[in-house]
Amino acid sequence: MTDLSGALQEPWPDLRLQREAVGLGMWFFLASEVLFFAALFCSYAIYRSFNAEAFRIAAAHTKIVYGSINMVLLLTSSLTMTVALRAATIQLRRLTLLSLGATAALGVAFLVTKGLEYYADINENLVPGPGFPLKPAATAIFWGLYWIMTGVHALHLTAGIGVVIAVMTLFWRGTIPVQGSTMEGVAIYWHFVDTVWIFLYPLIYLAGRS
Amino acid sequence: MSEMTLQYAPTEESVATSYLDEGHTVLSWLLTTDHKRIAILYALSITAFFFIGGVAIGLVRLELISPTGWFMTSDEYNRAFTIHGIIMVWFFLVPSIPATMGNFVLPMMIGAPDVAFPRLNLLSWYLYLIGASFTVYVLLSGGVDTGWTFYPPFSSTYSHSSVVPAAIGVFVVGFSSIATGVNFMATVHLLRAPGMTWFRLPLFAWSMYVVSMVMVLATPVLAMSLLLICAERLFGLPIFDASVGGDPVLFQHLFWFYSHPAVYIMILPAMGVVSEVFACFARRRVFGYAFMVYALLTIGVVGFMVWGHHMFVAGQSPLANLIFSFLSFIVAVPSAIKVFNWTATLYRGQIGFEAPMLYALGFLGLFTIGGLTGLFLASVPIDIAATDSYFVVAHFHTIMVGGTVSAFMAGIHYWWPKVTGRRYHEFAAQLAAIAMFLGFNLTFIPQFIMGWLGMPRRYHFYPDVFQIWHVLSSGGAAMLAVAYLMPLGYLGWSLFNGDRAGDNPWGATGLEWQTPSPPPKRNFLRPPQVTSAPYQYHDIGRAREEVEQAPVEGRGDAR
Amino acid sequence: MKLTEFTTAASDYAAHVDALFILLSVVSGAVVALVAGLITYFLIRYHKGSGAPRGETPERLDREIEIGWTAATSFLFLFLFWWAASRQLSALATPEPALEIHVVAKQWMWRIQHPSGAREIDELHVPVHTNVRLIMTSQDAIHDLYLPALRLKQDVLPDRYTYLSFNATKTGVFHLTCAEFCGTDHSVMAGRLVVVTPEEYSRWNAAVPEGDDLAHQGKALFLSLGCSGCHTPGSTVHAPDLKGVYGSAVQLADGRTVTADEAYLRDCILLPDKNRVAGFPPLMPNFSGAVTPGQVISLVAYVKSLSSQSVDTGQGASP
Amino acid sequence: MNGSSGDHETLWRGPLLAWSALLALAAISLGSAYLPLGAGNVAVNLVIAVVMAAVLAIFLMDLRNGTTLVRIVASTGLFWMIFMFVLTFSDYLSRG
Repeated sequence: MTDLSGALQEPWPDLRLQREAVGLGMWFFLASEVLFFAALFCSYAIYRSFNAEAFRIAAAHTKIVYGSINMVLLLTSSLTMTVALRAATIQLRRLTLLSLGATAALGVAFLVTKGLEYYADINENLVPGPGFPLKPAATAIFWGLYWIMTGVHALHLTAGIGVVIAVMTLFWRGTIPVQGSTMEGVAIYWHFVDTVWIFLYPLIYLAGRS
Repeated sequence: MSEMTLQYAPTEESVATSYLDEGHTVLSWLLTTDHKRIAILYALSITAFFFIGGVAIGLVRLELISPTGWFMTSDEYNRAFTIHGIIMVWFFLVPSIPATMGNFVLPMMIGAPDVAFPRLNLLSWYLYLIGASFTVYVLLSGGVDTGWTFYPPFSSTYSHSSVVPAAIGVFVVGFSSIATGVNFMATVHLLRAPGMTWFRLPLFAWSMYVVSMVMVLATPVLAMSLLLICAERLFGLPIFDASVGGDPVLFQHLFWFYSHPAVYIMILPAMGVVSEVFACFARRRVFGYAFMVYALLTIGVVGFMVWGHHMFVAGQSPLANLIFSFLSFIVAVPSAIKVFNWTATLYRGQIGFEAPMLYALGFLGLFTIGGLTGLFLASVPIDIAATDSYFVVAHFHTIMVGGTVSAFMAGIHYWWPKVTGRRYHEFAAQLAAIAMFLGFNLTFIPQFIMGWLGMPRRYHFYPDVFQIWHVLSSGGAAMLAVAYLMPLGYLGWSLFNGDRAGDNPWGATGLEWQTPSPPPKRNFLRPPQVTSAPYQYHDIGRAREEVEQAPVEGRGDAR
Repeated sequence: MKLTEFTTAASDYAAHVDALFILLSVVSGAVVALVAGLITYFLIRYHKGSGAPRGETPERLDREIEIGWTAATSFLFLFLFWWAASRQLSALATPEPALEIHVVAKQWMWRIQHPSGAREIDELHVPVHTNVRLIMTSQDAIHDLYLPALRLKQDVLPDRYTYLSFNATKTGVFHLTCAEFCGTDHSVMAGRLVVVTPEEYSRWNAAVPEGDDLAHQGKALFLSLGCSGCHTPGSTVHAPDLKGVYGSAVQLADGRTVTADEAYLRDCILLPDKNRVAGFPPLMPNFSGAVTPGQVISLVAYVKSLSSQSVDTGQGASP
Repeated sequence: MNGSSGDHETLWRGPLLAWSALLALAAISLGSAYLPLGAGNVAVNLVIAVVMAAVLAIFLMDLRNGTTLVRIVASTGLFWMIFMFVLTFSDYLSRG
């Protein structure tokens, strides 16, 4: 039996309550995050409903291959993250570490793909401003939103990768036991970032394909 | 009665050191995770920013004595009122009561040893500091001139000032609010003492819970809208650019989706504070406790659906105007109920006029005026005439400054003995409370009048027919400035020379009064137990004199 | 400037708004009186140690009181909403406009074009008892056309038209100004609403030349180039006040004294270091290349007009 | 290590099922995007996205086993998002 004394933190009387608190706290934060992205989705919805044709034209220039590969990568990372959490709960330390490693690797792969996609976009000058190739004018709004939405999402993912690697290190060194409350929060956050991508994918890549 | 009194065994009393003595190095403060110390850190920082924002508006009021100005250029004037708005809204009013009194008192009130996530709590103060340092940078680099509302396309295209650093400062400090909100909600849900059911929570705890909800759900939208402004200004991403089909009014929707609830972020905690103070100094339970709770919740939720009343002339559709107008009248109902309930709390009381009570009465008067003028602005035709005028300026200052700052002062004085273990000078405090109320009215009643007569806001030069009102208002502001400085003096003095306060100088109910002043690190010497509803003042002796002879603790039992 | 330029209710709509304002004031006054009266009474009667009877009120009564005033407040507020909304709805159903006037806002002036082609700046002439519709747009930031005497205000947005409809019932000169913060000279983006009889309106229309006069164009340039930032009484930048400068004798820094004629003023704009005025630091930027010759002429015309008082000085203080 | 092989099986089975369902839904969404459905495309895509998010939340984020409180909190963000959409669109759709 692993020693749990390192897992319990101020001000909690027991680990069960602490775990509940971490989960609940993370859900509160995610409610906040939902509204953060809601502001973007709301802007997108307004502009798209009044510039349907421009958005169709603009969205046809997104790189659907990169987008779809990233969809698969992120969904798979959610799988490995779930496995990591379950393994941690029943104290399978090695499996936890392996799954976390896989998750972080998939996350990095996502970012690399994203980087290649950005490179291709920039080569085509798909950045609103002088030399922006698309017409009509409102296509620039789509591409403005594209950069912000994917950029903000990528930042969230980068933060997620950082946290996963940090947690892995702590687990590996044995600073905190895997079955503590930490995994709970990390996992919920990671799935949330994945969920955002589930909505970004159709709005950005699938619009304008038909 | 004796079983309700705390009796500390002498050995235990000697063991318990106050949170102030847990370490005397600077580092012991900067790395603390004790909610009480973080509250003190917050109190110091927001006080500093209150006076920076105060100096900015002092200069503005001085300049406005003359209709053609006399020592500022128009650009300097615009920067002065902008920095006043940004600092007062995000670096004083939003964190004012939650981050100081909420941090200090909330865990004690519900019988918790600390907040749910102590390190997150410290992080939230550091986020505040980072945001604040951006704002200081903006101040030093020549300021920002967009008004605190950051409306594009002026902010994104036409302003020649430090818009981006200012927006980043607000963005970062927003996350400090979110962190505090998440922390408080988890605390109230999971760390209540045995017996502390939801309907035994003091109203201040309820107000902290509701305000946390509003912070968590509203602030991210502000963050995103400012991010979009920065993206447009820095990289030319045309989100609100009308020339390619963007809509500047969309920014206003997003901005007010936060900034109207932000008004409730400022006023709900104030309502919580004065509920505590009224009950304590009238020696009565709060009239209609359950209704007070429902009113808080209703304001918290419906407050999210009224933002469009800031946009009646912005180019919003007439139908949307009517919808938002209707919802705004609806949200006024729970506010009115709260006013009636506070008034009824005084009925058959044993009313004392100590400084916290005077400040709370000041709150009640100003909140009533501010709330009623809110009705004017909720009705579309009057709002069209009065919006963007001094009428609006006076209205929201009456609520946000008159109301919130009065309640803030009420709370500071009420919990001062608990926080510091000292008594402040009562007469000086009473004097300051009266000066603040009079100064405030002298400042803003002229603004109501000239606003309705047609004086637009954010005007450097103004038609000379309004000069008399501006001079009156500036005179009031001077009085107000004195009233704001007075507490610095007598509270500072009391820190070193004040009488020892004792654990419960007001004879108040509530768990925070059942522990030594100043409290020990983990708040309670023994795990508290709660056995009855809050505000049982009628059970524990009606006259203050009785209380003073035999200090009686309220409800519960900390053994 | 007279207060009546702001406060006169110059249309039926404005009178309705005033009536609603008075109604709300009376209701609010009553509520304030009630609350303040009760509080004062309680404070006196139940002051600590007073002999008034204390004791609990029955809980059932408390609940009934609570429900009572919740209901009363709700009904009152719904009534007020209904009253205000019906005013608004009837105002929306304006009859066909008889006269459509274009308004273009830019930092920091109002350009107004009448159907006849007559143009004016910072002034709006309209005939009395006529349904007027303003069609407004902005060239830069958001502005807001505020007509206090009509109790009307509407934001003016870039790349979009917004509208204001009114029917003035009183002739006279009223205030017109910008109510949405738009930058440096927001507070002097002001002018006059001139309500005249239909006959006078047609006479005025015929008399006004199409296009701006030079001094007005110059004023606009003076504001848009940022000259007003320094050349304003009360500016902290130490720059000469231009009021009355035209035709006066100017002491220069190098000891010469010149008469400020048009050529001098032109040189001051394009070659500021040539004729520096004594007692002022060399802060004036060089505008050669930044302004066209035509613009210089307008600017000079504007500075000239400051000495003859034919154009207001752009400080909003006194036309 | 105190996890039995039975633990291992249940550990993998649920997440794998959910994962395959998600991949399948993503594929359907991608395929449907190329069908000429007009405005129907975005509707189909968004419905699939909502289903995917639900699968992810219920099975991978384990809302299935969450407390009522957690479920309420999880849906709060969505409710507030609805306030934002409905009231903002009430302006845009009636501008005329």
